[in-house]
Amino acid sequence: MLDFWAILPEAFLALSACILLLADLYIPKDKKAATHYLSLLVLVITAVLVWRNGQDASLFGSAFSGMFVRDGVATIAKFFILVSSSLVLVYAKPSLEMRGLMTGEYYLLILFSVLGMMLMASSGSMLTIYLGLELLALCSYALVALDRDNGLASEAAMKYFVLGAMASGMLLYGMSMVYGATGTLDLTGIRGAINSNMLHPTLVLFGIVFIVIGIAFKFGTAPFHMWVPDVYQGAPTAVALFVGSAPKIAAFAMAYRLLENALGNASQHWANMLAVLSLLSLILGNLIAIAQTNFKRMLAYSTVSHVGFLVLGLIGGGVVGFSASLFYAIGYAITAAAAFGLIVLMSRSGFEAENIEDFAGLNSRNSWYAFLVLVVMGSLAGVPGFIGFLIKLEVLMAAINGKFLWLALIAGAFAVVGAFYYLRVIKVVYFDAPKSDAALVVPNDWVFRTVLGLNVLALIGLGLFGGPLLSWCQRAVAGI
Amino acid sequence: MGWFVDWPTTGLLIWNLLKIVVLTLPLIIAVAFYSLWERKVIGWMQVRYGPVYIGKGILQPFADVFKLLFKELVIPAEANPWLFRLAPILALAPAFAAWAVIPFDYQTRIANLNAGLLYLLAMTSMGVYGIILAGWASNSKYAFLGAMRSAAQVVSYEIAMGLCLVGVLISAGSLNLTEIVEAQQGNAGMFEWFMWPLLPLFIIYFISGVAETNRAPFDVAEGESEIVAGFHVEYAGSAFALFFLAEYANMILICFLAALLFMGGWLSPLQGLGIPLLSADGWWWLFIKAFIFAFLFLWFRATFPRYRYDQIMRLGWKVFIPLCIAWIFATGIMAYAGVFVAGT
Amino acid sequence: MTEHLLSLLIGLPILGGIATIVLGRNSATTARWVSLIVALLTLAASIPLYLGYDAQAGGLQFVESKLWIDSINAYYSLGADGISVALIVLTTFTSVLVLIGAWEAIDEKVHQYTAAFLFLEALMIGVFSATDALLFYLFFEAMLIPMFIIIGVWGGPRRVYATIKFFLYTFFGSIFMLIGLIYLYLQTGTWNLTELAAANIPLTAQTWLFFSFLLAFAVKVPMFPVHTWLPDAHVEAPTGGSVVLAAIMLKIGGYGFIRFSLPITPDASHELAWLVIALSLIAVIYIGFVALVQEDMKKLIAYSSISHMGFVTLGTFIAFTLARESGATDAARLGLQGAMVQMVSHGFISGAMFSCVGVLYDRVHSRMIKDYGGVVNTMPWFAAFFVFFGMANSGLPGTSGFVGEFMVILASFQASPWIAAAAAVTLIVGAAYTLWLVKRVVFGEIGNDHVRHLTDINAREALMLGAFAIAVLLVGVWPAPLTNLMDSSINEVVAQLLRVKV
Amino acid sequence: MDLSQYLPVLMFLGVGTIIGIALLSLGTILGPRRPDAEKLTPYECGFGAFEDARMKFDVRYYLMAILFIVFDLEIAFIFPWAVVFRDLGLFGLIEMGLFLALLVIGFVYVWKKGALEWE
Amino acid sequence: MISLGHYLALGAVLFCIALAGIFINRKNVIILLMAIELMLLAVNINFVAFSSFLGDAAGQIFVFFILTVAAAESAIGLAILVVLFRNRSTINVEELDSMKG
Repeated sequence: MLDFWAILPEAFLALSACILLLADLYIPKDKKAATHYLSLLVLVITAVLVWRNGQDASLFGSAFSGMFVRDGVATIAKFFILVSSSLVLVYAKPSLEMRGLMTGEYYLLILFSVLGMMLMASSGSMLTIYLGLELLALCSYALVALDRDNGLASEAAMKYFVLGAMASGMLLYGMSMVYGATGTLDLTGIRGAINSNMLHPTLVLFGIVFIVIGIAFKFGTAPFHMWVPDVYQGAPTAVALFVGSAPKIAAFAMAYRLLENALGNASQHWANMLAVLSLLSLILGNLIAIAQTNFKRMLAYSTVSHVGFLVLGLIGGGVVGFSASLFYAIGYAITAAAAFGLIVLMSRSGFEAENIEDFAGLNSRNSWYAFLVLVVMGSLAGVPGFIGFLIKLEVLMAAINGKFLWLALIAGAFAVVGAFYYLRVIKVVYFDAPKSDAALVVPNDWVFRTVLGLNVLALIGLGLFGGPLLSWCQRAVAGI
Repeated sequence: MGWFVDWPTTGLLIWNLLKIVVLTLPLIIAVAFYSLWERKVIGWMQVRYGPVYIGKGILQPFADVFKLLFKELVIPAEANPWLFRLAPILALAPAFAAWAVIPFDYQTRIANLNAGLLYLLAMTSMGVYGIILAGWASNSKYAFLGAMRSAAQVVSYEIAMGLCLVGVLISAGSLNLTEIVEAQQGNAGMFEWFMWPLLPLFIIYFISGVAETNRAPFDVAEGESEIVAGFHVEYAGSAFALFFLAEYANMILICFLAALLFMGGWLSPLQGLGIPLLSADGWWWLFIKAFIFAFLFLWFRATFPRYRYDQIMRLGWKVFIPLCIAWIFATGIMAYAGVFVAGT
Repeated sequence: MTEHLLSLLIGLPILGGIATIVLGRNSATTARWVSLIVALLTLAASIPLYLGYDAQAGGLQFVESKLWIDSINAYYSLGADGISVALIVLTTFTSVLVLIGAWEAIDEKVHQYTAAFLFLEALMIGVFSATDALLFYLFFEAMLIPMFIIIGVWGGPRRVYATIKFFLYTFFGSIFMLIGLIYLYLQTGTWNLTELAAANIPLTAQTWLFFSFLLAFAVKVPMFPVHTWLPDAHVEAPTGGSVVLAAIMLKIGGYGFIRFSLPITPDASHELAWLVIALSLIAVIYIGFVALVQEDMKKLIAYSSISHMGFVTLGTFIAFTLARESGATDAARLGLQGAMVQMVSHGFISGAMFSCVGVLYDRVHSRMIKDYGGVVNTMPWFAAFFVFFGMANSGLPGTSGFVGEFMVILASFQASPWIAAAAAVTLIVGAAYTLWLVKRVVFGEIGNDHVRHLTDINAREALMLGAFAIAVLLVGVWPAPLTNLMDSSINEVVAQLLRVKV
Repeated sequence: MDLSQYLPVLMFLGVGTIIGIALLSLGTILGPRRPDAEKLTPYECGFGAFEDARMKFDVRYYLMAILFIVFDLEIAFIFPWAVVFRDLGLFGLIEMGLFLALLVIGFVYVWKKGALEWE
Repeated sequence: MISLGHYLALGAVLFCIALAGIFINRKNVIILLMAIELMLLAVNINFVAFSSFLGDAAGQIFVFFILTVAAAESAIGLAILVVLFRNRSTINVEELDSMKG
């Protein structure tokens, strides 16, 4: 029965998603808002359950013969996956309504991918990692292709699918190697096996290479980032919004489970590989982002560079490193959600605010929303005072702590390059003249506007008072 | 040969080959006579004679065989010649190979696989490749359309069939066909057979089998009056003969399987009752049972009008599959509750 | 009250800025008044800071400390020594004048403009009062955003180029300081500046740290090779932006040297003092000559700022040569004091100069020297102020400009007459470009129609320029309150730079 | 595991193939070969083919294929369960109940969405 | 006797073929889908081989799950393919380049 309590949030989510799946069939097309609010409710209740479930550290441990892990990292990762997914739902609604995509499928796919992410975050075995990952990935592929009449979306979905499936293939290949070398799928078992007597170092090394590649694909680090820009650009905003936020936390959780829980004793092998990936992401992401005129595409390349930063923490390793990465993933997910919220804000029916120029003169039209853009961009750029700074600080610290000073220096330099294209957005918003005199049409949805405002203010709030969150991350990783 | 395999192995190979030939030849002959019997039965049911001329009709199938062999093997100009030739082989080989695991008795069989049922499922599924390939390689609209329909129909009913097998598996607790039959042993005669607790599954299984083999009344894919001959419209001569052979071999296979899985195979309907002679198990029981099923195939053809394609699909998806799922669950509960003894 | 005075000084403008944005959304007048009142209140609040600072006791006063991010041991800790107090008062004072100066000049999005200045003020006060390296960095960087907006929105034609350049230069410089600070933290486990100053660091590490600090602050000051953002930023910034930039933000660079380079990496600073001194001299002389050929008033003043800031860095680093090599701690103290006085004084003078240009620009909408000439005929009062500030800028005795430069030259003379001689060149060059500027703009024939129709300064402008003038005069003739204020703090700095901590 | 049992299976497959090839060859050898243009055109109802027969076909076939893949795989999961059903006891029954319930939910969804409608 | 190495080599070869299929193929998306399936099969061979040689059933269970997921994956892949073809009337890999930068 203890096992069941451990998966209570997941069980609840799964059950509700199934019920919603059936209920949605009977909700008429013009009343899909009901599905929206129900899904939101489900996410919120699940978040509460996760929260409660993670309160008592004495209950931490594994369930279902080690397949499922209940610990601090799982709790915090799941909690923020749920939080950012809830944000996503709120932001998605106006966008979906505008595009006529308000279908139950969107919500169900989101719910199921959230379930997949939660499973990833809590997995204690390579099997559960894989299942969670695929649940997430398959739902994401379908989500990207949600707008069936959009050629770009289906093209993006195809690319995402092919590359994503290949990535999981690679990951699996690596897993098979590790399995062969250690004789177990259980993560702690693997760690023990690698620790005690490395019977087949070559096999493990091979496995690590492929596992790292698989993780890199899921994160979208260069040079495995090819899907990121296309998906961001091609997918409906409501979907790009999702793909760009919560899965980063899940990807971190996966990396943590695999690299730390399982391969923690072989860190000298993967740290160097990750360092190369991080370096490439920082360079490529930032440089290519400069050339973008499409806002979503720019965000995509900026994601690549942010992932480069996130990986810095993994490279650093240990409690410091992983907590920094976790912190980064959370901070970034919240920021990215807000960034996409801005796109939704600027779009109106028949017009997607995709190009950076579409933001021109926003300050003259509505200074509050201009301020929101300012904060989000400032946070992405890593200006102190915003969460973007604190998370960068942590990962840089982790990298230096892990004797990767050179990488930290390069990362620092590229943070400046990154600042350039974020500044360009601020420039467009504040310095340029508006393209038309028409008043700004913002979605007439007070929930959306309020949540977006709060989300953005949270970027400042966390930037100034992010200490508790950071400590939470550290306690979680340290297992206290 | 000695350098390649040692002599005992060679001996084994020859012995196996012999067994296969001993099974295959009667099978081909059975097919021949099954087709003759089909025409006769349908003739009688429709109050006419059927074939009567060559050897009073008895030798008709042989005449047919020779006719087909001596006919020209037309390969349409637009077709992919090699795929076109490959398709009938792909249809035939699995239809024959499936017989490898069919037991005729406690001991008599070619291979005793633990995963026999899985193997059978694999082999019967392979048939779809032959169909699709034939339709594609012919490069003819009718063939293509027929192949699509046929494939969709076959796979749809395969799900139902698979689900039916689950019921058998719950009851038998084994994938080995011999063990499945042995699980139906008991003292209550034919009431030990799985067909009673699994009656809905049994019926669905057999009907699905009919649909699987594209037989009437589910023969829209090759219905002569609608789509001329479906996927093998372009095939003539010996190539057509191969498809024909495959289809009838499959039909007989279905009959045997139905008998083995649901009706106790070679077990006597009066087993355990101690009646001399009649209570003895033996291959003849299996053949009698299979014979009944084979007759049903023909009876259906003579009796039922052809289903429409949408009706076929609806029956498969909307009737059979839900029924199967429900009954599997019921079977599970019954087995758990001890209504019947699951496993050996 | 006094224990939270610094927080009050930081918080007041921030809240005031928010209030300005909210209240002044629809009415420019409201925005102006609200912001002015807030700025005045802040100025008023800084008076107890000045009066309450016990210059005799020295050291950090008004200390506040509160755990901020516990897992990395960062504190929200504030404190002010004499140097900070002087610079904070300079900030609050200048902010009021800037808001007065912008009263009419800015008529678009006034509430945003004034609020941006209030935010800027708060952040600058934060920089001067932070005693936690991370907090310092936070204020130091966050300052960029309001300035970025101010230049970009209300600036001149090439504002976008200028403001992005400004932002990226500073950002680039400071990111390495951040990495240096992280390294320090990982070594010592603290962000506290006092504790960092006490920590022992090997020379190699010190050298690297020194360079990371140098890069950050050299950009900010700005020093010779990394100064190119400044003329652009100054030229394109609105008057208020230029004033704050020149008067206060440049000082943050000098302040940073004193807070970071000197106490934390004294040995490396000593080793590399020659580099800074050389760069300072280049700035003083070469940039002085560059200023000479400028056609644009703002550019000229911008280059003059660079040149004058060269004295600050010179005075700061000459102290090493003096104190460590010749043992002349008094001279070192003199050099540092000169540098500090120069900072404050330059704050007033450059602020005033830019304000003067602003006054002209508001009327003629040109910054080119050739568009003026004979302004004295139509604007006698203005001309008087302008001449006076010009004198101060060229270091006329009796003005504040003289005091700082004189002290620095005097100190460097003890280190090396050659350095002193080189620095003294500025007295000539500075006089040359400033007076030539004054001559071309103010005196002579009335250049053109614009000038003919000029009206003299109004009461508001007079108030602004008058306040600057009084400050300049006050520091010039009676610098004692300022020097006394900073005396003991400078002694501490000297003590810190003498400490060998390898 | 007795892999030797698979040898005859393999051989049977071979024999099946050989029979196929043999019959085809026999037909080719024995049968006449008199091709002409009309004979080699694909079958149509009395007129020449307009176009290549490899045309687009109804998307529902794809749908069928997709549904088949999914459902068939579910069966693959149920098989092992069914075989060891007795050993699992109540736990197994509940597990499979859940599994089937999920399957049914999917099925209902597909049904309601009209994916099973042919006409 | 067939050793573990043989199986692993087979897996590796299949895996490489799949990778080549993904990267070299410039024509048909369906080939990509098949390559992906092949890749998973390679993994399965590895798992089964290891599982058998280690005498640990977990690997084979994993294979079961991989098979299922692979099926779901190809179902989704096919669905996307259909949508793609409907929108673009092509499944040529080289023509899927409408987004650049």
